[in-house]
Formats: sequence, C-alpha cells, structure tokens
Amino acid sequence: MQLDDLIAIAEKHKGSRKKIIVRTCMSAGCMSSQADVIKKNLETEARLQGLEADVEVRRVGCMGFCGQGPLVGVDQNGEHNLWEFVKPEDAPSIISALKGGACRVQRGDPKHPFFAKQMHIVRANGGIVDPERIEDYIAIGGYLALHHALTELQPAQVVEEVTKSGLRGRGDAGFPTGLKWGTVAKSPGAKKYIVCNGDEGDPGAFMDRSVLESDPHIVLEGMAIAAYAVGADQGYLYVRAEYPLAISRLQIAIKQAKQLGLLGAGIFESPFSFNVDIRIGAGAFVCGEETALMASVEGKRGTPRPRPPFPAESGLWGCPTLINNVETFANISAIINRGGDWYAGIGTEKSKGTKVFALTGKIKNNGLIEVPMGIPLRQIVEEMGGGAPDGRSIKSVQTGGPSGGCIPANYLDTPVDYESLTKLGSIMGSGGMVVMDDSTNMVEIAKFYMEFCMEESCGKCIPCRAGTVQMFNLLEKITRRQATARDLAKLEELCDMVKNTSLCGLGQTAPNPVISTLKFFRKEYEELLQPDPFGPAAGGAPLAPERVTK
Amino acid sequence: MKIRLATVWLGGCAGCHMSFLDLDEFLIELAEAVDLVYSPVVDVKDYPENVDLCLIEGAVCNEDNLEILHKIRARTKTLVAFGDCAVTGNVPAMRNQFGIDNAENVLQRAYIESAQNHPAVPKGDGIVPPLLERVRPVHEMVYVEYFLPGCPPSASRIKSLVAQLLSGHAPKLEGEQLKFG
Amino acid sequence: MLPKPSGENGKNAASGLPHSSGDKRFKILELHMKKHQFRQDALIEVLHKAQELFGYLEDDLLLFVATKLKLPPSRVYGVATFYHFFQLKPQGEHACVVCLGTACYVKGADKIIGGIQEKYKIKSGETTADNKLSLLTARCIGACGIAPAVTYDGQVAPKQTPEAALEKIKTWI
Amino acid sequence: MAAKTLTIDGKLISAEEGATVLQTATEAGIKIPTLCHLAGVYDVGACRLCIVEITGVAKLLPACTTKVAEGMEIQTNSERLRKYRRLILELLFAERNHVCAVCVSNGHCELQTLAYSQGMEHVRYDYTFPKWGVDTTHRLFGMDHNRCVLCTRCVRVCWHIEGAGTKNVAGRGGKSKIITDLNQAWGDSVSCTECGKCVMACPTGALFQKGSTVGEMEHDRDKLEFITTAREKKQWVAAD
Repeated sequence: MQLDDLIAIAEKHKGSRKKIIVRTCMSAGCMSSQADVIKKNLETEARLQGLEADVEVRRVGCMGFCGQGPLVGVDQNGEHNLWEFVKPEDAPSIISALKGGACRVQRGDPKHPFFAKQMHIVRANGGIVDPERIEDYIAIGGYLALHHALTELQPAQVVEEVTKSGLRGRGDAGFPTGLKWGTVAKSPGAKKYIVCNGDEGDPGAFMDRSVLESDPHIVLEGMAIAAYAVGADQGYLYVRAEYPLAISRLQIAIKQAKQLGLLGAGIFESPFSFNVDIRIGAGAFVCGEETALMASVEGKRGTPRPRPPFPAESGLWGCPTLINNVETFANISAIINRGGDWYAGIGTEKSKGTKVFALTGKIKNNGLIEVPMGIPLRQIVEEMGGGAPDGRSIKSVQTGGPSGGCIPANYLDTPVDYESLTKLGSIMGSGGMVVMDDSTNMVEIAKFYMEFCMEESCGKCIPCRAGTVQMFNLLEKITRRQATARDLAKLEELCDMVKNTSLCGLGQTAPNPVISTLKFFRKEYEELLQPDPFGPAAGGAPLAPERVTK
Repeated sequence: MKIRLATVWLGGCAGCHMSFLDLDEFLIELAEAVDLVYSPVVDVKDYPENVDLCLIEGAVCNEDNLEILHKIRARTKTLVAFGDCAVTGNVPAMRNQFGIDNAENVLQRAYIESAQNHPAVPKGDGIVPPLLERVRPVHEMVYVEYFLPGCPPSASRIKSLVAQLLSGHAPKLEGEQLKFG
Repeated sequence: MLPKPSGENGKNAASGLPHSSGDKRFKILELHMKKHQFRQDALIEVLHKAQELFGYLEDDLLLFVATKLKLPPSRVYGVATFYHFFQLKPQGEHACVVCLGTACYVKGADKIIGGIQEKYKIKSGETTADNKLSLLTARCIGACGIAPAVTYDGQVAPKQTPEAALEKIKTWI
Repeated sequence: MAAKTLTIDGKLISAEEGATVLQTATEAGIKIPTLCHLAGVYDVGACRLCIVEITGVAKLLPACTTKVAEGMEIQTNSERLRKYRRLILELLFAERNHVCAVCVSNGHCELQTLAYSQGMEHVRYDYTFPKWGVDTTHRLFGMDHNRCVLCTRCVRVCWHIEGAGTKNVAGRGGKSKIITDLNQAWGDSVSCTECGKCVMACPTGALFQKGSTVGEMEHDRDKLEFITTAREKKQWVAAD
C-alpha cells in the first residue's frame, strides 16, 4: 500500500457512488427498533420502485438524535433530509418520496439547534460512512493522516503537533495528551504498547460506543499514529462486553485494515509495524481506571495499583504504555491533517477542541452531540436539548457519572470546560450529561451513584471497599427518614476520608455525587433528618467541675 | 453534693460489674465522692432522675434493654459504655449471625436446636423479652459520651477512667489503658 | 459439594487429552485457546468463549481452562468472580436485563424492576422456580438515548414501561 | 547508589535511591502504621494506613510504595492523617465480625495494636454484622473469614514465596473473599503444600493453627523475611 493506492481506492469508491444515498442509522439505539429491518425494506422497496440504479441504501453509524430514532437520512441533489421515528412499514413512503412525492414520516429539521450548534471533529463521519466498509472511510480521506505522519513527520514532530493542539484526555482527568505521548516516547524500552480505553462504564454515557460503532477506523488510525509517535508496535483496544455491535465492527475494521496493509507489518512500505488486538471487558467499571485496565488486559483481576510508576514508564508487562480513551484517539487524524494550531483555535484557553456528550435524562431531545469546548451549559440543555419535557423545569445537570457531580440550574451559564466544571465540584468526565427535572429527589440520586460505586468497588483498598458501604448505609438511613444530624455529620466525614485516602480514581471520586448534592441541595438532606431524642444531654460530659466534691 | 452514679447491666455476663467490685479499697474512696443511686448491686427498682454518671455494661439485645436505655439517656448527663459488650456488641452480638435481622432464628437455635429435653420457645409475658432484630452496641442506640472497652476492663482501668471523670476531666485512654478483649 | 481438582477430568486435562466427557464444546474451547497460543493473558477472552459455549462457568469448566492455560485454579476463579459478566450458576431459559444506567434510572427503570419483582417474586439476579426467567440488571448498556432500555434475550428494546416488560415476559411463560 | 536527602517529620534524613519512604522512616526510627505491608513480599499499597503527606503533592501517598526523592518533605503523623487512619480502622472493625474477646490472636493481633495506637476506643460507624463462615477442613490450619481484613498477605506469600498459588481473592468489593483453589474447602485443596506461610503472614486471627485457643495464636513473621532474603541473596545455594 502506497499513497497512490490509497487515492485509487478512494477515487474508485467515489466513482461507483449512486445519485441518491439513503442512510439508515444502524447504531445500537436505532437497532433496538428494527433498524436492520428498515434497511432491508428500503432496499427491497428501491428495487420494487425501479430505483435500484440510482439509490444506495447505506448502513451508517450514529446520527446523534437517538431519542427520535430510528433515523433515516437522505442525500439527494445536494440536499439532506432526515426522517424520524421510522418504522419498517414506512419504507415505501420514504422511497416514493425520492421521486418527489410526499412522505408520511415525521421530517426532522437539520437546522434545529440540536444539529446547528454542533461542531464535528470526532463524529465527522458518524452517520455518513458505512462503518463496515473501509473504502467509505478512505473515500473521505481516511488514513491520509497516518500516511502523512509516517512519510513526512518524525515521531517527535507528531508529538509536537499533538502538544500544540492542546488536546487533553477525554476519558476523565483531562491530562494533556501531548505531554503523555512525549513521556512514553522518551521512556526507555524496546517494547512499548498503545492501549485504547473503550471501557466506557459511566452509566448515562455512550459516546465511545457510538464512535466505535459508527467510525471504527478513525480510532484505529489515531492509535496507529500514536504508536508511530511513541515507538510502539502493539496496541490493545479494550471494549466493554456490553457493546457487542462495537466489538463486531471493530473486528471487521481491523481485518479490513490489515488486508489493505494499513495495520500490520511495514505500513505504507515504511519500517513501521503496528498490530491491534481487541480485549473484551467483562463488566467491571473499575477497569476504566488505567492501571486496572492494564491488569485486565493482562488477563488478571482488574484491580488498580498505586501510581507512580505511571503507565507511561511502567505499564503493560512493565513496558512503557500509552493509554488514551476512544474519543482522544478519534481526534488525532484531524489534528495531523489540519495541524495542531487549527485545533488549538477551537475551544477555550485551557480546554481545546470539541467534546462529545451523551445528552440524556429528562430532556426533550435525547442524543449524542459534539460541541466546541466552552459552550455554556444552558445552550446545550435549553437550546439543543429543548429543556425538560412535560412542562417541567430543569433542576440539575449531572456530568461525569459516578465520579462527577450535579450542577444546579442556577449555574447553567457555566461554560463547559475542564476547569469550570471542576470548580463546581463536578468533572468533565467522559461526557455523560444526565438532565434531571424538578421532580427529581437529589438524595435518591446521590444514593443511586453511591450504590453503583459500592457495587463496582474492586475491594482492594479499605476506604473505598468499606467506606462506600457505610456511605450507602447512611444514605439509606437518611432516605428512610431514620437519620439524625449526627448521621449526616458522619457521612460528610466519610466523604472527606474516602476522597483523600482511596487508592484509585474510583474511590477518590466516589463521594463526589454526595459532596456536590450536599453543596447545592443540602436542604433536601436536612428535610429528611429526624430529631435526636437520644443525643447528648444538655450539660453533659465531662462532669461539670463545680459538681465535683473531691 | 455528691455525684449521682448509676451502673446498669444490659446484655452481658456481669463480668464488668465483677471487675468493678475488684476496685477494692478504691470503692471506699468512691463511696465518699458518689451516691450509688441505681445498680445491680443496690436495691432500687426504677432508674431515678438526675443521674450524673452511668456506667452501662452489656449490649442492647431486647426491648427491655432498649426501653431502660432510653430512660437512662433521658435521665443521665454522662454515659460510659462499660466493657466490650457495650462498646462493640462483643459476644452477645455473635447471635446476629444466626440470622441477620431475624430474631426468630435465634430463638430456634437457643430453645429448639440446642435443647436436650422438651424443646420449646418459652411463651408468656416477661419470660423472654422480645428480641431486637440485631444486637447492637450501646452507642448505636443512644449517644454515649465515653467508652471503656475490655472484656472485662480491669479494675485499674476502671479506676483510671472514673478518677478522671470525678476530677472533672474528659477521660483519655492511652497506652495500656486502651484494650479490647 | 465442589468437585476436587484431582478428579478424573482434571487429570485428563493435565495430561493434554481432550476432556473426558467427550463433549465437543471442550474441543471448540481448546481450539479457541490455541488461537490465543494458550497465552495466560488471554484468560478473560477464553472465559468469554467458555460462557458463550456452555452458558455459564461451572467448576469443571474453570478447571479445564486453568489446566490448559497452566494457571493456578485460584487465579481462574479469582478472575471469573471479579467480572460481573461471568455467570457461575446456570441461568433461566429467558433473561430479562433491565438497564440501570443513570438515564434509564431517572426515567423509571427502577419501576420496571419493581413491577417484575412483584409479579414473579424474584429479586434482581434471581431465577424463577420453574427456571423460565432470570431477572438481571446492567450497569448501562449505552442505549441512553432510548431510555429506559431493557434487553430481552439479548435484544435491546427501547423506551420500556413496567407494563411493556410484563407483556413481553408473559410471552415466555 | 546515590544518596537522597529528605526530611521526615522535620528530621533530616539521608536515604538510598530507590528506597521507599516506609523503609527510610523505619530505619530512622520513625514508626508509620502499616497493615498490608509485610517484610519479604512486594507491597500493594492497599490498606492506606501508611499514607503520608508530602509537601507539594496534592494527594496523600502510601509510604510503602512511594520512593524517596531529593528534598522531599514528609509528614507522617499530622492530625489529619491520624484522623483518617482512625476512620480506616473503624471501617475495618465494622466490616466483619472482630470479636477480640474470643479471638485466638487476642493480644497478638496487628489490627488490635493499630486500633490502640490510633486511640480507637470505639467504632462510630454501624457494625454490619455480615455472615461469614469458618473453614476448619484443613488438617493443620483454619481460616475464619469473620476476622479477615483482606490485606492479601496470605495470597502474596502463597504465590511469591511458596509459589503454590493456592490462595487468591475472589469476588470483589465488600464481597471479596480469600479462597483456596476453586473456592473449595481448604482441606480438599491439592495445590496447598501445608507450608503454613499464610498462617505466619496473617495480621489477625483469620488464619490460625488448629488447637490454638483464645490469645494463643502468635504469628511468626520473621521467618518469611528470612526466607526471601536468603533467596534473593542466594546465601545457601551451592556454587556448582
């Protein structure tokens, strides 16, 4: 494979395109509503209506507007139509509308703020390319970035470009990606590894699933560029077992990339070799923590270990290892193609680029969005999301999953960037954004997250293992209206201890939902507290000295 | 005016009270400083009002225990959990494992499974007070000011704690003074 | 009572012979291990395959894997019980998995579970006495856009209600 | 080896490069509480009792796995650390059923000693009173899960000194449990060599020699360190 071959594939593929493209979303959400049947019916109908020569019914990944799914997009004469809530029996109507007729299906509005306010880098190809055909990806310029890196840039220049972009880890902590790459690149060692963290465990988050299902090659290309930059030749893509569709599409993508020589030995006829193996998680949230994930890749119990040493120095099998998450890798090809400076021009001073969010919960427009960093939260939930349904009002927005916090409605003008969210006691996290309306009981929400952390604690360190149990029990006591002010004090004391002493990020952040709801919704806790008839007596201990005779 | 002292015996083996009696000559000093207003060793039927200090031996096992404990808390300034059963639940709390939150299993175990003759759960008022679902240490039921663990706490440790309290200081158990089991 | 690892099956596995039961699935599992070059770090992959083939991971099966990958049985057991995806007990004929991710939770997934628990008298993680239905929960299946989601025998269904779930389960029983 | 100069609790100390904070403090006569640490096996930093404050580092770090660096300023016994340690111990006591009065290790128990050292005279968190069993199927030894603190010292000596791999942790979170082989009765284990190292390693009365009664079980830790040192330095290996 050389550049000419890549271009030839792209040209040939473009040349064979039909006039009208009917895109059927076949991501997990729409698939649950028979998107596969819809696609088959559309194909049959195109044939029956004699449009076979002009219409390509294409399987595509997530279009984002999951709450309105199943979705079908139509590209015809440079115009784009979107059909919502499509049923299998709607196929004849959609196909006949291609000939100018009316369509009985609900028409989506591509100019709706839900779409208009988005900016696509990571999801640039989602809903456009067929995730199971590498040619589709190549036709829109895929793997050119890898070629450019391999043939025209030194590894250090690749790191430099990523550093310049200001990209920060999209998984959790927001660590500068370029800095991490540079550390791995400089770490001595003949063998190095790349790990892509696709263990998207936050409840209420499905950004990575969507990227992997919709555009697997953008992740593989990002990983390959990273491998070149740091000097690795083996990669592992760790995906949750709960995402079977993502796994099967990745398997297809890896196979196709290998067949074309875009993965494997001597990529683009350079000395650079890179292989990727998939590792399937097995239901352990803690494996999103990088040292736990590495233990799991090694086939062990996914328990974290203290850092330092950091994976960049001593990771998989003791070798320097670069771990980034799916979304981080998905940004790389764009950065290489368009330059770090271009990327750094998007977003805020400290938070560059875009971020994908899963906007869910009590909100009119559910789905996946990609927005520039720094966009006010209000624009996301009110303009794009359309606010709370059923005439209710928004009470709080939860970001960062079980590690994050609940941002109250009066802070909706906060810009969405790493620092601002942290300042509010929440975190950017991987991108889950769950909207709660005024009917939500915040103590119950805190308890929900604490139960999650308790069940997902690996059990290695005591503060997290035993502390989450006690915090959950105290929250139970509070919600059952059996707790006193002394119990609440104990809860707060435990939050502080578990946060500061736990071994890994899971434990260190497990108290966050309690801390943040206590900060903004303390009244809801206090309303549940009971008087303390058996508390300390007035004038109690120690015995008052004036009563002492001796 | 003397300190009004009480001692009570909830679910425990009376070993802590035996240890208390081992205070020997300190008991005489103590008698000068306190009025013993309620105790298993004095004949007072009802727990009096306005008690200054109460040493509570034993865990909270049944409704009778809980009833008097609530009364004690309401009528006493300073409570001391006296001995491991009061502080941790100790041996009495081991019955919790026969059936967590299920006192029936305990009665089965005690009066049926372990019985050699005439297995039957005793019935009738006041014979077996209704058991609590779980045995609990005292401080899980009412607020407790001070703790003196030990099974039993030795006389010297009891003396140290009581002496500190009588001199108006918050007792502090350090080194040898602090011991479980 | 758990079987001893010194049992007949264990010995056969150790000697490199196929599993004594003659069950072809052991052969398939062994081929899968071979594909991974019997690498110890492939343990989780191998357990996935074993569960896919046998439905759950019984002791005999775990022991077979341990011997073939040359791992101490305690290691295999430790890994199999760490990850919630692995089942060590047989499941019912049908599985109803209610997603308990945040989005599903705020949209009433707890009420779906409550409805099923009440009707069939089983708690989450349990199977009905007639072995027809297992009720399970998942920690977010990533279908938040269509919350609340329930997976019926592997098929994800969107925007569920307690009534819809009971209706679906009725067709199984 | 290059020497590093640092201060621990204000005391100026010189340490070898590569040494841990715990080693360095111990050598300087500064006692840091530990539980999962055991001389002779690698450290896991799990119990969090040995956490220390290091100036300029936001997070508290475990002394057992943190390496010394030039100019480090370490606090091992601040009020905050003492409070956290006491809380951790309270959590441990509330987690399982630790009944000192009837325990074989009463008086020789590291957990008990730690509680005394941190002034824990009662546990403020509600006891959970879980139901755990006792395995007395082994000919020589017993395992009482009620007294287990999941420090994994037994697992580590079994894997890394004895090399048998008999013991491991199964399950996760609060449901974690030390198992033998495939979670079978210890007496049925074929991999157990009956070496007794796990019993020597146990900080509490969870692992004990059969026949010991209350307060009789004393664990001999020195032997473990003795064996590993001998192995590492190959002291008794014949030349040929």
